[in-house]
Amino acid sequence: DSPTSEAARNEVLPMPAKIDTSNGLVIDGERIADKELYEAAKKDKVVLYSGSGKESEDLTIARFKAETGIDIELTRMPTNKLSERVLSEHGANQLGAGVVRVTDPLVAQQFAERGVYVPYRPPSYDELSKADNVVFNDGQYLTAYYSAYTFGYNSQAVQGADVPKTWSDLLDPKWKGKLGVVHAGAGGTVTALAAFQIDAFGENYLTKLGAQQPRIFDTTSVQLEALARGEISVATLGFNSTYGAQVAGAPIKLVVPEDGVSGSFNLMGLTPAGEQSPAAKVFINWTMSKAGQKFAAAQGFVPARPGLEPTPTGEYQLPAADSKQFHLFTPEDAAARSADTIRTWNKAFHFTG
Amino acid sequence: MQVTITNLSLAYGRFTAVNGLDLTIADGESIVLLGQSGCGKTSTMRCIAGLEEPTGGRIAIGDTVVFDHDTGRSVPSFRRNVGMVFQSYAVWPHKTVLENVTFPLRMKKVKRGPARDKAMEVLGLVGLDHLAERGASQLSGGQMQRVALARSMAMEPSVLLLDEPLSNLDARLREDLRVELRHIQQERGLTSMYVTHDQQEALALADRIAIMQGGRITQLGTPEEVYAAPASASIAKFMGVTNVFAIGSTSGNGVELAGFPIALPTASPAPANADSVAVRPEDVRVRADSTEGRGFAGTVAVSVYQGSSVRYQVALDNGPTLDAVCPAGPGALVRGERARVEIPAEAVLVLPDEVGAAPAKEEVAA
Amino acid sequence: MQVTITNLSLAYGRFTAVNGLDLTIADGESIVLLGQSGCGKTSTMRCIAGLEEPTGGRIAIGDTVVFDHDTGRSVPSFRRNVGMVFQSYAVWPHKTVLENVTFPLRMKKVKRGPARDKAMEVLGLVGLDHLAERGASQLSGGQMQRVALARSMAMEPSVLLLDEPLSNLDARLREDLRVELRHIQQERGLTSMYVTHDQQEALALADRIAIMQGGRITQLGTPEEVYAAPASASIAKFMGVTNVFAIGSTSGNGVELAGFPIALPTASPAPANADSVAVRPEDVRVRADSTEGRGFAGTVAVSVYQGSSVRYQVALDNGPTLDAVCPAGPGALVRGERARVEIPAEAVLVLPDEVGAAPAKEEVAA
Amino acid sequence: MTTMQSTRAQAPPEAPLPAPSARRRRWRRPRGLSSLPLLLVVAFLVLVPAGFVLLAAFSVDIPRPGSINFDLTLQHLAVFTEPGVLKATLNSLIIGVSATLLALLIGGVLAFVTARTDIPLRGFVFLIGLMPLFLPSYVGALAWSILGSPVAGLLNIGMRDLGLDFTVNIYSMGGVVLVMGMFYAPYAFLLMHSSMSLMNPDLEDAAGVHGGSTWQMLRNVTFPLALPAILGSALLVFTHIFENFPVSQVLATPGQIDTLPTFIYRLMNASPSRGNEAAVMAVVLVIVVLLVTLGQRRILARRSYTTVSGKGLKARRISLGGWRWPLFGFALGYLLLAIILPLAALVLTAIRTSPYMQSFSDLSAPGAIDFGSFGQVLRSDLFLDSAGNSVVVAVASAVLGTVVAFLVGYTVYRTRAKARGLLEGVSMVPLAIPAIVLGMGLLWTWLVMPVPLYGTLAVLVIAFLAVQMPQGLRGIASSIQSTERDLEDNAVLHGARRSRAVLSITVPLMRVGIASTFLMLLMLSMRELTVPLFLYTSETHILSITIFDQFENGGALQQAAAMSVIYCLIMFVLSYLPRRLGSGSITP
Ligand SMILES: Nc1ncnc2c1ncn2[C@@H]1O[C@H](COP(=O)(O)OP(=O)(O)OP(=O)(O)O)[C@@H](O)[C@H]1O
Ligand SMILES: Nc1ncnc2c1ncn2[C@@H]1O[C@H](COP(=O)(O)OP(=O)(O)OP(=O)(O)O)[C@@H](O)[C@H]1O
Ligand SMILES: [Mg+2]
Ligand SMILES: [Mg+2]
Repeated sequence: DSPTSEAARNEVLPMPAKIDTSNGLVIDGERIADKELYEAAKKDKVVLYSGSGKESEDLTIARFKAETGIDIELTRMPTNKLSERVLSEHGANQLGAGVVRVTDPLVAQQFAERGVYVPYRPPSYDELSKADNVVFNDGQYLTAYYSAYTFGYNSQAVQGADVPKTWSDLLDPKWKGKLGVVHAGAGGTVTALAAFQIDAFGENYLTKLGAQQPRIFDTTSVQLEALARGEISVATLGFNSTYGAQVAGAPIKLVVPEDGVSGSFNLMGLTPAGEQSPAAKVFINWTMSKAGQKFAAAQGFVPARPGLEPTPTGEYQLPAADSKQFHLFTPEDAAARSADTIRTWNKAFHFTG
Repeated sequence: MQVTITNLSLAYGRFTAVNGLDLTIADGESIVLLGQSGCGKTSTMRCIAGLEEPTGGRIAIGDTVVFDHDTGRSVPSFRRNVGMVFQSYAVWPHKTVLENVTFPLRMKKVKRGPARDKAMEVLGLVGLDHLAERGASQLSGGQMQRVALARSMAMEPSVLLLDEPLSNLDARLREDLRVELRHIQQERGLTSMYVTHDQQEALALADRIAIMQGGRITQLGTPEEVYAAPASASIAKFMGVTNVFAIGSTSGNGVELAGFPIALPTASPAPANADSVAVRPEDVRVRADSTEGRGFAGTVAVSVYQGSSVRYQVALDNGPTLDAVCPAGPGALVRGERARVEIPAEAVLVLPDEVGAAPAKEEVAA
Repeated sequence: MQVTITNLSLAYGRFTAVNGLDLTIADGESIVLLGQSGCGKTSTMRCIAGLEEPTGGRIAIGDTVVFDHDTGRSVPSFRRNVGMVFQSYAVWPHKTVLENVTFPLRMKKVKRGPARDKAMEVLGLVGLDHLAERGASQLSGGQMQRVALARSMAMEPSVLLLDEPLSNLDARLREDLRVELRHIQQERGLTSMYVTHDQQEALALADRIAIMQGGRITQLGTPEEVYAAPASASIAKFMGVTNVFAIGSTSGNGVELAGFPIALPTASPAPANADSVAVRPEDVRVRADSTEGRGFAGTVAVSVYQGSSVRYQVALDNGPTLDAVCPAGPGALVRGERARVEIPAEAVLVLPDEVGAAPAKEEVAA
Repeated sequence: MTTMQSTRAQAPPEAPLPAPSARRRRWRRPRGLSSLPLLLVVAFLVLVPAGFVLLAAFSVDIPRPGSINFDLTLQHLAVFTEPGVLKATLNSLIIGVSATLLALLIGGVLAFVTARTDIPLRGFVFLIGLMPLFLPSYVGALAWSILGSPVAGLLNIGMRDLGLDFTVNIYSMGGVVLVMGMFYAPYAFLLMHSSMSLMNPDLEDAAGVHGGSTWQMLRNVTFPLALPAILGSALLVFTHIFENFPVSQVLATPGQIDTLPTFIYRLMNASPSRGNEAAVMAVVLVIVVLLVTLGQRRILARRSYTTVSGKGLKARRISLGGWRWPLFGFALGYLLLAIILPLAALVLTAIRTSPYMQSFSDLSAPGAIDFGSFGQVLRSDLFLDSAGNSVVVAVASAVLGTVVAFLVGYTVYRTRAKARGLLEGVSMVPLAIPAIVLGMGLLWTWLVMPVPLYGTLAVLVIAFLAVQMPQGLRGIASSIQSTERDLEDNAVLHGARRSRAVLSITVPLMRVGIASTFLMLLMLSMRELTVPLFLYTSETHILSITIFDQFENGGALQQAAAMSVIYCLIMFVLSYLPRRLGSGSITP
């Protein structure tokens, strides 16, 4: 067994206590698939295209396989390239994926408009529609879970009283030149963070942060790497990927600040090909099931399904999606405010691009 | 195989190297192409071989038209069975001597063994059999040239073009190979075209000599014809006739030199288009000045020993300086000595300066 | 500048191309190096120019030792001020004709303007000034050769090495350039070494001729000396003496040919190491057979017209076949005619087959 | 001077003919290789994707399958007025020019010493010139950020350990130029090496004899004769550097240096992505590169660069004398900076349990080092599958690429085919289109093609063929220009078909050049990342993408580093065959 499947099976979260496949698929009492669907799905294979982080997707598919026994195959690439590919393949009637997952609401919306997503209601649909921002276009696509964005520090370079606890701690002059940020234009999650910072602390906050002369990165991965090595001491970070790095042994610790966490979407939907694929349907059912959502939470995502008991992510406890502490950058926000936000951010950080 | 070239032209960009050339080489004939450096000899050969796309004209080898500008027909080189020894040798530096020579045989599907034997035989002819296994670029200049020659000889083509194939060889080797070449050419009835700057070679190898000037053939005839009756003063000069003088006026059986009060007798009355007289140095007789007697008086300006002969330059009193080549022997004149110079009337050639267009074969042969 | 070469050797791998060569070229002297293809001429020049690392010996130019195998001293080429015209031309294809010729001047820090003028002047000498701006690769073979020559002439080196510099030129141009070269060489007192396969050229250009055989110098002397008294039968053959016969026995002022009942008169008694007799074809006189008279009777086997002369091969009755070159003229003999052949005693050279070691200068000059 | 006049009078009358008629320019030999089918193939491979890019630049919508229309607009040109474009362009130009010069210098010197001199351990120095090719620039940049970042860079840590008060800052213009220059030097090296090993020493000797010192000889003869290779590699290297995104991303952005590629990346990354505008920039780049190609053609057309002639080719080594060891030192220095240090950094990252380190003494702590990551990588199915796929794709596309490049190069430089200028231009187009944009073009092309290639390894091979056409052509072209045409013509005269003559004369003479081209294409295919990203599927995973994913994860740095090291090793092993073919001399 590969290290990934081992981690997926037990390290991240112990396997569900009870998986019953005698009559369809039932996990911990929740029916994921009826008998007909499940039997068909076992002969089928999920084809998943994802713009989400590779490592978390690897964990997720390994877990899915372990819990359902259904084969799954992943093609991952950065969201912008993914979107280009999906739209092109779809246009040429060659879209192979049954499920497509993206991290940008605007991209998901575009998929919906072009018919890449077709309406599908998983068993938990009624539950899901109780929450805001989870079901879109009557189920054409769904929020699988949310990504949280906070900050973190190098746990070997920064210790004891030095550890920042709130967003305002980042403005401390001692971090001058030791901060890292990814520029706001680099993707939906960072734009969301900037919007959150403006909303919560005012534009002034950005200006002051900019005056700290942080190191500006193009991608999260390069920044994370720099943080692990201590090139920078503190950085604003995506929670899930950073947690993965920490588990993998990087000397990084995350902070879940009292004064708020920025959140962004992780959306998925069934494609026309997925309509013909029982396995794809089971994958969506499973993702939105309690078991799937818990596993996401354990990996460092914020579950989208309302009403679940909190699941810790290792030593951390992220706020629930509906809590005050969790600031979502909704698709409407994204459409209306992205450009402005980026411009403001660029000005504050004297960044061109 | 007969080679017929009609109105052939070739231009490199704006420069015309071959300019309406007409030439027929009879089957089994050996033509020597003579012409000064840059007159288009190599270019003509490359056209025959199919290595250049002529800008006009027609070439036929035997009954096959291999190139015709008007119809656009052009047979690729490798189908023409034309052998060529390049002026630049073009030995393949990455092959051994033997591999170079075996190549054309292998191309003719000769088996490895017989090809090797044949190649060794030809290498023997050019005196290189002991170097067969040497890399072709580890040779001296003359050795490379012999490899190039051997390679084309091994091929036994129907037409053989030789572009100064012996220029880097010593006199003796050259003579041997010249004899060998002539032998093979006559024995196999090979049609061949040969460029050389060596008059001995031209005379020894040629059935006919073609004089090329400015991209066209200006005289064509047997060696004796061309030597005895050059068609123009410029050809005469090129054939080594150094005594060429402009004519002032003609009067019956004599011409007066322009600028000098000297008249030369001629064997027959000078024709209308005559511009110059030419006298071969070998035909000029020089004696120590016995004051009376026929001929012109003068002073020896230069006297060069040339082995079997002596070359004089004699400045005639009130006249031009004449070149003369006399048999060496006792009593050679030295610089400054007075001399008497005699020019027989048969030796005085009265000629136009240039030949206008390429003359038809018959005209020249006359 | 005087060039002194002592015991020079050069090997390519296991093959020895130059083998203990000794040669001194006096200041301002012109030496012509004659030798058959592959005997090591180019190699020797390359050693002098500093392009090969000799495997032994010593070379001095003027007072400077430029190479000494024992001390390991080796002055790089560009400091030797030795010009060389390459057998392969080595014209730079990426430069224009003018750029090629200006190069050595620019290397001598001559300003652009004067360098250009000088180069154009030299190009004028070789008849290429009208092609100055042409790319050097767009030239005919002879034109390239002239560029190579012009390049070395423009350099005005202290020693000039010319490796068959005129081999691709027509007779007339060659003669002009030969005169020009000799003129410059004498005027500037240039020390030069010249390889040629053309005997005329050798005789015209040489102060002394050095005969090279198998990697060493076997005879050294003025043209007349070498021509008149070749040191060995093989040199005589190389010098164009085709009539070389082994000696059977000697008796006073006469030698008997091996295998034939024929005796030739000699001018002086034959020396002890004599192996062969040699007779120059030019010295053989051929007459139509007037049955009585001196000389040997025979039949004309070959008769070749050579312009100013006729070349015969006469098969002597009960004797060998003799080559003869006679002045052309009326009454030439034709194949099959009976002839009478006369050989003057002075013309009979009695020689050893080979020269053992490189002889000292004095020995040869004798 | 009478002779002067008389020789002059002999000058042949140069009768200028009326300009050659169009008829006359019929293409002649070689009929067997007549250029039309070739032009069609190349045009199909290159122009269809490029056409999509062009359409994208001037159409309202992105012309992806299903929504291709011809509503044209010029509004995307407005991208050039965006703030920062000018600055970014300027930065890119500065980086491009200086790094190109650096790459040419390193590549040129190494090529010269290995091809022509008696440098010690020649084979090893050859390998030094080549090796950075085994390190994708992305990995190289990351390794250098590990080494040279100002605070935690290993070099700086080492310096602090030694008590030296000196800080290396790789996040600077100088750093970017250094890394770009070092990692692109192998291109220059390969192209120039093959060209220089074909030198005819007589041409050089002539310079020495005529008073040129060794330096003058190099300047006037050796390097000018290698001009096709030098210009060719300069063009390649410059455009690559100009478009290089990963190095900019890793090293320039943290140093607040904006470049055009990061700018294009941001356009593509914007939401919704601004593909049209990126395409506009690509079109402008295409125009620039075509102009440069044309200029290069012009410069080269007027002269000849043949060094291999039928009068012999005597390989001769120039003695470096006192320069032997300093130049060897230079090579070692390059080895250190381009290979040893980055690889050491990667190995260290792969085996260190914690990426954080304040002093090298930390490494001696128990448990600080663990080689497990290598084992993990080697046991992973994903890695093994992608490695297999990579090798198959790389070998196939390098073989095909070399063949196509040879055919194109031959047609362009050896025949008088009418279309040869066009053919060369078309083949150079992919050079100008940034990979990310070209990747989209290829994606659209192979999705709409009615052949079921999409989703197979074949489509990757075809895409690589198209993308690497310019590299292949430049690699071949310089060698073709070095060999005299007479040699091949002669074989034809001796009865060989043109194709046979090419195979038995031209190809062997160009062996070094062909092997270098093959090697270059092989390595490029192993490294190619952006284009396959658009075309790969889970079935056709290749190694470059797997590694990219590992790095993108951020967290899996240890595995990523381990994988990179193994990746380099695979490339090294793979390069063995073409290197064997390419070393050694031409003469028997
Ligand atoms: N690189 C080499 N390797 C081995 N042998 C060589 C090499 N170069 C030349 N030779 C041999 O050395 C001998 C002398 O060569 P060199 O070029 O000096 O002859 P040469 O006297 O100039 O002859 P030619 O008149 O034909 O030019 C020749 O027999 C040749 O085969
Ligand atoms: N590639 C070229 N471009 C332009 N002109 C050329 C080219 N090749 C040859 N020429 C010119 O064409 C003319 C004829 O060249 P060609 O090689 O046929 O001469 P040639 O008679 O063989 O002379 P040589 O006896 O010197 O070899 C020359 O004047 C030469 O300068
Ligand atoms: Mg010629
Ligand atoms: Mg020689």
